[in-house]
Amino acid sequence: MFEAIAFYLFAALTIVMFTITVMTSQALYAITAMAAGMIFISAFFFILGADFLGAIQIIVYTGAVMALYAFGMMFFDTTRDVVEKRTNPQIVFVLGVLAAIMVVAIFVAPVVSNNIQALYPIQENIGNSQAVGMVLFTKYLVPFELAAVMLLVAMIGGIVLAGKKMDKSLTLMNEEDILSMDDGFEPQEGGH
Amino acid sequence: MIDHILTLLIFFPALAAMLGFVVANNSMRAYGIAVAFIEFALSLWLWYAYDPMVSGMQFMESAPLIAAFGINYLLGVDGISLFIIILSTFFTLIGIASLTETRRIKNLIITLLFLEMTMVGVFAALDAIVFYVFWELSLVPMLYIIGAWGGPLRIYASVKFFLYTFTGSLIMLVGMLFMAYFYYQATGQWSFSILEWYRLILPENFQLWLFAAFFFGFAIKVPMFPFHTWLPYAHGQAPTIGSVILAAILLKMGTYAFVRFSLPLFPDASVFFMFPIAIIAIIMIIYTAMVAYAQEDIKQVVAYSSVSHMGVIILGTFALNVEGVSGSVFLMLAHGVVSGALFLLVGVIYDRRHTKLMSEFGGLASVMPRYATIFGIMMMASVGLPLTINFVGEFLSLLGFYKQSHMLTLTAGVAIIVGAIYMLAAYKKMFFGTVTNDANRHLKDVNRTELIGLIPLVIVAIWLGVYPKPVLEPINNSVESVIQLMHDKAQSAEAKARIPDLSGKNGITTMQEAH
Amino acid sequence: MEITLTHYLVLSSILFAIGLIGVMRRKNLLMLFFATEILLNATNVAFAAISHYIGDLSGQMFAFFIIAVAASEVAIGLGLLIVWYKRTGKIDLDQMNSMRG
Amino acid sequence: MELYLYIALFAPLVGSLYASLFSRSPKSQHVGIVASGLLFTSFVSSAILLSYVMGGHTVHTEMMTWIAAGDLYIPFGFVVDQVSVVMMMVVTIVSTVVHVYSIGYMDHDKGFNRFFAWLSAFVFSMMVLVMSDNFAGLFIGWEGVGLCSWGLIGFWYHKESATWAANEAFIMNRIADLGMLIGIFLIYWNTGSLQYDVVFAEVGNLQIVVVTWIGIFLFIGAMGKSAQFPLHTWLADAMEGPTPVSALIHAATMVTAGVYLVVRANPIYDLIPNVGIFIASLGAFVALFAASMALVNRDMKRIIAYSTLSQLGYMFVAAGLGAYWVALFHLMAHAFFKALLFLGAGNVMHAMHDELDPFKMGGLRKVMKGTFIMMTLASVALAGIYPFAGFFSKDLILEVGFVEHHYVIYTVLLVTAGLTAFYSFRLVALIFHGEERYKLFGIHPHEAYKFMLVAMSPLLVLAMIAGAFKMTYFQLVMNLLPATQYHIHSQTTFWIMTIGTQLFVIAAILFAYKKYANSGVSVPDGTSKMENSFVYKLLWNQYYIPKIYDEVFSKPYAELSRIAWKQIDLKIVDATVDAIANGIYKTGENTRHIQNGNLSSMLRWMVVGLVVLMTLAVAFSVGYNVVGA
Amino acid sequence: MLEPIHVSLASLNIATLAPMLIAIVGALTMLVIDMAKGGLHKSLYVMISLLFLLLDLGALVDFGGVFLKNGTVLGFFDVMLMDGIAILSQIIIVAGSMLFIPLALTSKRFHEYDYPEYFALFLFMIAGFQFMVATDNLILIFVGLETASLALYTLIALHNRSKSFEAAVKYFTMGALAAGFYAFGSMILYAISGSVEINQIATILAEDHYSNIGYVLLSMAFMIAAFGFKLSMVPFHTWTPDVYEGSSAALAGYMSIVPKIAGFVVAMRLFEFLVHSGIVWLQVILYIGVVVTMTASNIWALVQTDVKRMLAYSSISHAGFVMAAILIGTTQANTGLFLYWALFSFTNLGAFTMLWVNRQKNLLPEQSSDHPYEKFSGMIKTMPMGAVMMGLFMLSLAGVPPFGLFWGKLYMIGSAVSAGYTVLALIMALNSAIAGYYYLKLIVFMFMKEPMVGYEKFYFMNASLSLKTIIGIAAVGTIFAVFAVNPLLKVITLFVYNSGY
Repeated sequence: MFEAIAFYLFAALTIVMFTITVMTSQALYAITAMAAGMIFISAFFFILGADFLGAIQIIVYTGAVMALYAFGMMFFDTTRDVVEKRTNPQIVFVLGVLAAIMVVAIFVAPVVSNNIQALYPIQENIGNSQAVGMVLFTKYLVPFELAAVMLLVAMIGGIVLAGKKMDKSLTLMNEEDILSMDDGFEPQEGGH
Repeated sequence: MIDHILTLLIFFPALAAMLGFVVANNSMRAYGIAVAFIEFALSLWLWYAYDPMVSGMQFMESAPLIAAFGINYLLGVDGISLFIIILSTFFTLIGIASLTETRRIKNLIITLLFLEMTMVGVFAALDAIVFYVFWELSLVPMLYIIGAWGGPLRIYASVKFFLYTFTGSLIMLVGMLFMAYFYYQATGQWSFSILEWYRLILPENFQLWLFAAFFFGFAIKVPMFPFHTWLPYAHGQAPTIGSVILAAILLKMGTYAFVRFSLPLFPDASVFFMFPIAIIAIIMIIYTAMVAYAQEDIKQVVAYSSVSHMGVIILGTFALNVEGVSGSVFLMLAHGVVSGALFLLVGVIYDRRHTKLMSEFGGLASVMPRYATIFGIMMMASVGLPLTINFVGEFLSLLGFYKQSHMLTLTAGVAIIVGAIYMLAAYKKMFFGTVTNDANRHLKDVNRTELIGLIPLVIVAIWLGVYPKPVLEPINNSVESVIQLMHDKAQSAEAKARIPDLSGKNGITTMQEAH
Repeated sequence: MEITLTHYLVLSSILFAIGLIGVMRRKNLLMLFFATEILLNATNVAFAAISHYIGDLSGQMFAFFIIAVAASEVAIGLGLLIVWYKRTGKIDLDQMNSMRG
Repeated sequence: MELYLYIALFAPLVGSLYASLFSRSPKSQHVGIVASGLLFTSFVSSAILLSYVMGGHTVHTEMMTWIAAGDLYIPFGFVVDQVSVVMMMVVTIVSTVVHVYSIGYMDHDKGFNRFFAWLSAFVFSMMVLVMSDNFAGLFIGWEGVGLCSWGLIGFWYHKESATWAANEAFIMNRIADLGMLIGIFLIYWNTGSLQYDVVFAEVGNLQIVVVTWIGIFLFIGAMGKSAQFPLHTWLADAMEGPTPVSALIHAATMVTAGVYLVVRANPIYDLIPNVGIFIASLGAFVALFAASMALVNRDMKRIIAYSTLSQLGYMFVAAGLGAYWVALFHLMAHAFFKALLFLGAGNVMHAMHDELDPFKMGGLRKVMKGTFIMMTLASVALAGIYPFAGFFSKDLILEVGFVEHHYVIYTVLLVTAGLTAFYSFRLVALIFHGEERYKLFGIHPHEAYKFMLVAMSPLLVLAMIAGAFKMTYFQLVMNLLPATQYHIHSQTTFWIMTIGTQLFVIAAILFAYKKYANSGVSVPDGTSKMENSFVYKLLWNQYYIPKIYDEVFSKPYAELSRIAWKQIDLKIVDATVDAIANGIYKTGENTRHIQNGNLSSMLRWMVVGLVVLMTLAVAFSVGYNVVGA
Repeated sequence: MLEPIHVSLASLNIATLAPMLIAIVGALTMLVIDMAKGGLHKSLYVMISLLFLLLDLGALVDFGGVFLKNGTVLGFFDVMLMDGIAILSQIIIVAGSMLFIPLALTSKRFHEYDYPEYFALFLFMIAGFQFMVATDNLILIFVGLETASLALYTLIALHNRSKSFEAAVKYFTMGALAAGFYAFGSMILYAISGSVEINQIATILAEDHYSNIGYVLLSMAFMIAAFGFKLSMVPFHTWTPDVYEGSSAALAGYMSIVPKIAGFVVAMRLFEFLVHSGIVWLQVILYIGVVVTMTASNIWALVQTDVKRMLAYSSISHAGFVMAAILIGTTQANTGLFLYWALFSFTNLGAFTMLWVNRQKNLLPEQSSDHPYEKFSGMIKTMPMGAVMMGLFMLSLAGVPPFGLFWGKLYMIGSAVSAGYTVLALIMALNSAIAGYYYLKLIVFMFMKEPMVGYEKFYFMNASLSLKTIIGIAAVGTIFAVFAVNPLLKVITLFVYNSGY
């Protein structure tokens, strides 16, 4: 019963929050609702016993991602009302609703399967984080390491793109201009 | 060397063309003539070494190319292809020798030599894919020749030429793949060898579809009505050399392919489609002859006349008996010689006046008597006068088809009337009457360069009209084996009846036995 | 009233649809990125739920990696937006139409 | 004997090639002499062959293979037998005469050498035609004479009318040649050969319907060459050529090839008397038809041409009724006097500076005595007055008609005989008698060269005495042709008929003289009552047939051609192809805005794609569950 | 309490990671070098990249030998899957990268090559692709895909023109949406099978007799959308022309080859078992998708005025053509896919390199894009070799024999025919014909028109020895492809067949 109440409550809350996120024209509202929605989602994770995931959700999403977005908002000066030219809003909603209906139409039928076996069963006696750790560092070691690489890529990419060097474009400059430039433009040592 | 003479024949011009990049511009023509001459001599040697009594493939060469997919580098000639190869080398030689083009001659000659490679390749190939490779590749040099040296509409014409034929041959390619697949199903091995395919006996409904697929490729190339409209543009815009090669050789690829592929592979379908195709052929003959009559441009007249004559060739091919098919193969050569010569002749006058409109001329017979004489001879050959090369082919083609249908042959025979009408009318407009246009008053008669090209053609046109035996005999022998193969393979009673059985005759070997 | 997997799946799809609407509707790139986050979050909910209902950890793993991916995307996405913004002073996608046809 | 055969055959070819070597040089007398000499050689060889054949032998030789494909075997084979040798004689005699004559006639022509090249080539083709031992060889000659005829009619190519006539002749002949070709095909597929001997041996075993078709198609070929109705118009127009050409080709030799064909193919026609009747009827019709047009014509050469046509009709009557030897006999006799007539006309033309209207002549007998005598005698022969050649051959045809009980044909031919006499002597009278109307035009006529007259004299002799050889000839050809003697059984009837005919003809001649030989000939100027009569106009306009052909065939053909090109080829066939290409291109143009570069719409397209996929997924899974597969 | 897990090192098969690790180590090496001493010339990084890629390739070839001897190798708890198609595709990926990376050695300076990070990211991207193809775990596929994509977005943007930013942003945004699709699709698969490994999913679904058909189809809808984006199927293709236009020609060429082959392999793993399961829906959808992709992109390519955009659409069309292999699903077809792509990479390499060679930095006043057709007009007169080369590549792309792509087309159409997809084979053939037009258009401009004043100096603007060498390699590969086809076919068939595809 508690579970049901919690589910419906948080479901309603996330839906509302995310709806605000996509519908509002106030960037500030959007990001706030977004952050709230993220936190509410972590509530589902806790309800479902995925404690580790819930924690990650709050830390990564609400902490890191939202912080980045907030930074971005300030950088782009979008704290005011966002003016967006709406083109064919009906199509957007029709498509969205259609998508939802289609998916739901399939999902209302319960999954029937006799062959689903938990390959990495959740054991009741141990904590979720430990279990996750076990799987993560055995079976999912390679994806995990690759995720690290991915984050490195993201980091490098983010830094490179946002770096000062991008302000000038060798791609567009004439050869003469490049040569006449002082060598200070050459990649500076360890400058990231 | 004789073992690899076909490879030599195919790749010698290409190799020479590559080397030609080094040759200086002003010496290029001499180089081209030399190469073409050597090639022609080689092809004559091929003829010399060819045994006319053997009906099967000779000088066969085989090397694996894509063995995993059954594609082999398989070459060989029989009486059907031998002479078309010689015609190709002959016309390349004549074309280069009588070349009057001066713009970027180096590129032109290199292109021509590449074109020669593809032409010889098409006729020597016995593997469908090798055949297809050369078949398609021949479009490229021609595209360049038309597009770079042609008239004002050259780009439209060349692109139309390329895309039209390209489309058709892609459908044909699907057909070829189907054939190979059938072979695979039957034997568990992939093969694109035509000779291997000959051994397949296909169910009739498959034959019909495959026939149709091949038909598209061939018909557009021939070109058969209603796929012919690229031809007038191509001819109209092409430089003389382009038209000559196009008419003399490239069009023959289509008709040759009918004999090489459609007939022996699909005997039942050939019989089934005989009448529809004959009707198309008749439309080609009469309708295009009428269109030719209405032309104002002498080159277009010759172009449409080509289509008209190709109709007779098609008709002969689908006579499905030795007389008709031999005749049509012979007519391929004949038409090559005659239409090639006519295009050369048109080129002569175009070089002088830079116009091809017949209304610009008149009374040329008195200004350029030699030119008028040669033109007259070639015109009469085109009209199909006995003792000229065309007659033998036309006579045999029509004779052959008469066996199949009286009424249709009677209708097709109108060719000899309508052909005379447009040709004589054009000749009259060009050569008869008095000189009314002052620009024509002091035209020079054909010069030596042009005669070098024209005289051999006149000689051939008459020689083979009077004494076709050296050519007709090997053709006949090879055609007999094709017909016998068709008869043996035919399943339906109608096909059995329509394709004569030659097994009683001496010296007939079927294609299978020959290999 | 028991909450079954279907409930979660339906919720997930509704959230996903909201995300889709956002993706289609937003012209401001930053806010468009919000919508893509919603898409991934919607999936995460479903993954966690499935994981829970069939008692298998793989779903949670997937969700975990999705979060990682989402975080990386933000970094690159914002980086791109910054250079774009530096160049044009706008982050409205209607301004991005130098290539078409 | 084969040597003589080859000499007879190839001497003209050598002459032609020799002449063509000089075709671009200015006039050189030796060309004419050499060509004539070679022709004479050919004539001598033919004569030797004739004597050989008269000894009861024939020469049959095969020079080489021409076409061999499948079962078809066509050699260059030649046969000199009783029929072909007669033709050879006719051809070589007339052509030798014409060659010699032409040396004088073409004296001032720039194309002298070219003329001999063509003329000898023609003789060669004609020899091939008559000597060939198979239908294909015949066809070679058949087409060859057509070609030479084209070249010679259009010899003065600067004249529009000449070239037009040349093309007309060629094309009309081609129409008939198609029939001939089909006939050959029929023969081949039914007998397996084209050799005369094989075919004629085999033809009896064929179904009669097949033989009928063979006969019809071959006759269609003959109709073109021999200018039978409805393919007759080219012959009159062919008079645009130089007159020796008209004499040789369009009177004596080529136009009779059709008759020769029917005679040669007599084993075929013997089997199909119905076709024979048709041939005879058509012949009779043409005889009358052509004669009627000759009545009013004002062109000297055309009158003679119509007369030729009319006489060809006679020959076909004989051939059609199975009297092949009679046809061939008339062919021979006709060749002599008609060639003579033409050559005489040529002299007149020379004298009159190419004037052709006899109404502008008159009284020429004073200055052209030789020509006058020759033409008069030739006309007498043509009219069939005893004892000239025409009497023997033409009367015989009348008798054949009578004996075979074809009285209608007989009557027609009889009337025609009268008409023939009338128009022949109308011409003679207008040219040579009466007042000298030419003076009005300031012309000073003169007689032709002596040697030309000398050259013509053999023809004159033959025209006069050929009838005497009737029995020799009959003995000769009866080896090959059905040896039916056509005798009217009752002596009385025979005499009545013969004398009656003679009287009738003489009456016609006298009438013509009376009307046109006196000095007061009224030159038709379109005012007289007669000229405005319907019949006159009909005849004057050649029954409007050329006009009808022009309106019904030529113009519509040109128009149809134009439509085929402009409307069908360009606007339908080609446009369809272009439309497909353009359609594809236009589709691209019209849909490229999907790629409008706007990120938002790109994203929407992705969602659209997804939704479509999902919709299909749902639809399918519902269907799947319903069907329960 | 949690049991300790004993893992033996041998069972991990660390070697399966070796190829990717080499690439990652290479990238890290470059970062370290840059850290130690900045301002080094790009040629150093190019060569280092080449060296590591060479090692990578060596490792893969070695693996190929192992595979042929021992069959598929699994590693790391069966996450790594080194089967034939994984090895093949990695070889194509690495070899393709090796051919493209020297394109950085232009004679002009471009912004991205002044970054050592560019090369590091390049290698990371390759590693990402390698991971993507060398597993059947949806998670690793996802992470690998994202690694590669994120690196690629950055590489595009580093070209540093507003068009390249625009391209990167568009690509990124659509990629994010596609990632959402992928995640959602995987989720549904997970829901019905409880597994995220394609093999197991296949097994479980088969055991269930596809009773959750709706779920399966829905997941496939999402997956097709996701991979449709990656493989640029219509209507998920819209990024392609813009991104190609915005990126440097070298990178555009790269994008037309390498990411696609990775996508194909995953699509093959994912869809193949469903194609064979007899689910008509998938066949229908793929059929429609293939045909629409081929045809529509061809038609749009017709109307392009810029060669690069034309090539972009053409590469969409080629991708559609190759997608047919997945629909057909026979060994022959899958072999054809790899063969086609190997040959395609050579030709496309040549074509894009030619564009790269005549890239000019500043547009002329009347010039609307980097590579309008007019730029090439009359090239035969001013730069004959260049024109011949470009013509060659165009002919090959058009499928004119005997040039490279013809053999690919032949084999693909052949596989369609032998699998009974006759109509598809015809459509493929006809599409090649339509495609002929736009390739021909360039040839027409090069060979048949007069040179435009002002353009001639651009033809070889950017050429350097290494670029010319690459063009030469591409040309040789294109012309003499026929001799390579047989060995290629044999090897590929062996690999593909033994992988069970």
